[in-house]
Amino acid sequence: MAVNKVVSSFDEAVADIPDGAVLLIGGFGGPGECPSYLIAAVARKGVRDLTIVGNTGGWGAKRIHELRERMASIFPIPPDWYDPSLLVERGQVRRGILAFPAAPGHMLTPFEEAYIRGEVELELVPQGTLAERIRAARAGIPAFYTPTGVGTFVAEGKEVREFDGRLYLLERALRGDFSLIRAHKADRYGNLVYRGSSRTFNATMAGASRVTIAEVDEVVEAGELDPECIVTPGVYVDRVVVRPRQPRPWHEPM
Amino acid sequence: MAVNKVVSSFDEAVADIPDGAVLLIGGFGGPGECPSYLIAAVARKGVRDLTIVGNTGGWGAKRIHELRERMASIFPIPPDWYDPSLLVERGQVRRGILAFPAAPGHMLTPFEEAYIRGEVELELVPQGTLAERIRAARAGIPAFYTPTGVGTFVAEGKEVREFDGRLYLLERALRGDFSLIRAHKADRYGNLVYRGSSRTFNATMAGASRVTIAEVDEVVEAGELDPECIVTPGVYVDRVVVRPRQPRPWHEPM
Amino acid sequence: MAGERLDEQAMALRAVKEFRDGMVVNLGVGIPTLCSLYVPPDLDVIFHSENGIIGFGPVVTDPAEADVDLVNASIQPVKPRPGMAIVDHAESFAIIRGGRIDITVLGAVQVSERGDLANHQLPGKALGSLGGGMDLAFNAKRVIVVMTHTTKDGQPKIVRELTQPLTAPRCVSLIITDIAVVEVTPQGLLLRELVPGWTPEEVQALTAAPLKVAQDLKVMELL
Amino acid sequence: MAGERLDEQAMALRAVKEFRDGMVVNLGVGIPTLCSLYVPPDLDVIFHSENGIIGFGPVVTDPAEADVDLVNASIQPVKPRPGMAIVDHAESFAIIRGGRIDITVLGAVQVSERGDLANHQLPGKALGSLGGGMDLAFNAKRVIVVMTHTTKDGQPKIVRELTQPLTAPRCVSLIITDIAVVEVTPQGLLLRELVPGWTPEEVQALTAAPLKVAQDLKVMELL
Repeated sequence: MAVNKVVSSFDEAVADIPDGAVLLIGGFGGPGECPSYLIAAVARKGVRDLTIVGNTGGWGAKRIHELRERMASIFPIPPDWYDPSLLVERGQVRRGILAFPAAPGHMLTPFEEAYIRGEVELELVPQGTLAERIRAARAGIPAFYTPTGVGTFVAEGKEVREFDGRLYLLERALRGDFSLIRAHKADRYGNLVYRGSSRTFNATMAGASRVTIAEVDEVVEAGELDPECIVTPGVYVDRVVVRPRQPRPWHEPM
Repeated sequence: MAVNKVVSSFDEAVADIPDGAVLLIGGFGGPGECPSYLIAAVARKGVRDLTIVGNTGGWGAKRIHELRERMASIFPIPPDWYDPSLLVERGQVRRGILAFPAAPGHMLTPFEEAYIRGEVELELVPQGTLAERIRAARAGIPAFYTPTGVGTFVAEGKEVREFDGRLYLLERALRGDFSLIRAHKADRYGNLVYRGSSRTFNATMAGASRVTIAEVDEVVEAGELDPECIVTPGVYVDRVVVRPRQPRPWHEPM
Repeated sequence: MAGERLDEQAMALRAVKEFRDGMVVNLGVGIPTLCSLYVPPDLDVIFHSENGIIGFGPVVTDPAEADVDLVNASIQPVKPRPGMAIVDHAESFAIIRGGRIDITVLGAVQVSERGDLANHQLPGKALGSLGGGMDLAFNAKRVIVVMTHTTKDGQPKIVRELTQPLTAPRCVSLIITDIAVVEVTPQGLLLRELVPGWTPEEVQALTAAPLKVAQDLKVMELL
Repeated sequence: MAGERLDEQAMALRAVKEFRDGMVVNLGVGIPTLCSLYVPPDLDVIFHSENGIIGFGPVVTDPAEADVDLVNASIQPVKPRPGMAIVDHAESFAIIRGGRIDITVLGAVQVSERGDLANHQLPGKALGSLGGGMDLAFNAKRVIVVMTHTTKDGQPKIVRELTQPLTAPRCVSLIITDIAVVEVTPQGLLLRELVPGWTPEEVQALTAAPLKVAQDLKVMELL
């Protein structure tokens, strides 16, 4: 029987995510890269005590709304941009493993506010180390050495080792229970292509969890994606779900 | 001034390879993947005491000729397939770091013959560990752990360490002085695309040496390669050189 | 007098019976590569080869279809297939090491009763070739060995302890030979299937480790 | 009375003067991102951004050209450029860690006289954001800091010892501020350029570490 990884709804796609799950959430922080509908489905499901892994913990509904208004004339921001802050604001997150939890400047993200209130824990990770730890999980590498962070707070509690006269830190693979990612096109085997800068952590996280779920703009026939240009081979992807043609705006993510 | 990494001849491309250099040589072992003209140029240059790193040490002129005759009707083998055995047969190689040095079956490759004569040393490496060690060099990772080889001869002299109940070996990055690789198309920035199964170790080795030299079928204008489909970004490539339109057959590689 | 021995094609056919829809399967050099020819058209198996081709079709039999830039890990030209993807060598082994291979079918020089595998060095040769076999044997979810039951001079290849260099310890789960199918279990070797014409005693006589006979011992079916 | 201070655009312009043909340059968040606007058309610089876009063009100023899927690491829309390539995040940092970045231009909270960098946590905030800055500071061939010479309340940002959390030790080689250009040398800080109207004494007064004055001290040129 033909393989078909496409599932029919976001709710179905996230149905087996339990309380306490470790979620690798794709994107970088911009409006075009987020697995928005998967995040909304996790919010809808109401699971708690989540660990979120990714670049940011999200900007927050208020800030996103503000950005959308302010940028409207120079950079149209899609109305269906939901980011991990949706989960933080609803109290579903217990821990973040993040590179960019704090907003630049003096406003606060929902993650910062929750941290100050003592509601979330943070492991602050250099972005390159975060990406490599996730890639290591995909690649079956349990641990590796990196120069980044030697002599700083990042090194606390970690093995430091010298190779060829330079010092390196031992870093562990970061495997998720579920990777929630966003891609442009998929086929029924789960092969994925991305679009421009939305590739980022989405492609890195594909295959780095027990289950990888891809939110895509479109599913095409097997064979339509050029084998030379497929970025994520389907072996890394477990489920594919298609975004709605008509965006659902932020005030009704449910 | 516009960046242009294209050099005009294979001899120029390899001009600064010295005796004793560590060469990462792309390809897997098939007739379509080898940086044949770069290898021929290194043979022509006559440098010695080379360390060659790659999947095979080559099949040998005799065996290749035999294959070409035997396969002619079912699998046309290009007349300009020169592989690392060209360097082995000329006594230019002192050491191999290889996954597949020995021919399957009872014939012998030139590398096996040289090994038996005591002329070359061998570090026999599992293919996945070889690929990952090369990738680590490109990625600035000095060492990593892998499960492959624990309890076998591959583990001799290596640190064994347990992570989450499984044993792993510490493996070191394998950085070359020069990567000699084959690609399909390039632009003046050194961006590369490959063709089918010729991607293999060629793309892995790009950027894993101090200098990366790519032998390509064609140079196209900057912008002609789809940014989404570029496999090796030009930042990893130092020199590009174009293969001749008319193949030069094996008996005159000079 | 024992039955006939299977030829290579028949052994490959038997191995294919282990494949299921959606499985990611890697075929080793030699007999295992033949498997790609015998997958039924309605079975959706994703073949992975070490050189980075994922989801390719069968080995090309018509020379007009051969492409020097689309070969499997045995360097045989293969057909493209809808849904095929290409990755580089590091990513190809990320897939292997990451545990994405459901079945690997490998040849072997010897297999021990614990499932230890020797397959990288031919007896009498100075050098071996690991290729991708060691990574596959250590990391695939299931390792199936396809080999002749005995060497050319009649020595058993299933043994108590390996006498040939170890490629990977305790990794083989099923051994398909030209006379039998043997499962490696925590309790030792279990004779599961016989090639028509062979008896358990005849198979045991060619096996240098004790075989238990499965309660539901079957005659091997290929179709 | 000291001269005027440079605005952000002028500081970015000065930083661009360090770029050479073929250099791979990464621009941090804030003032550094402005650099992409000031690269002369005949200078062939390859901009790398953490999110995996290599060889992009300047920040978009015409909203009609903005693409939500082509943004730099400051999440500003940028123009495509012939020769651009896209990689994923792990490969983007393989490029950084592998030592391929010729220059990174970063903002800073503080820089010490040894080139120690503090730039990931704003004073008074409970949390910092490392982003890609730590990887860049540890691994780029050359780290150039662009920042105001003093904090908003007039405190020096160039200091003997950091009082803010360390992002990377001994990494900064050049500091471009709104009043001067200071090089970090093994012998300490070297005042290389002055913004018109400023004297070495005035710059020293706003710097909490001793400055040597370069023998060829210059007035900063921006064009």
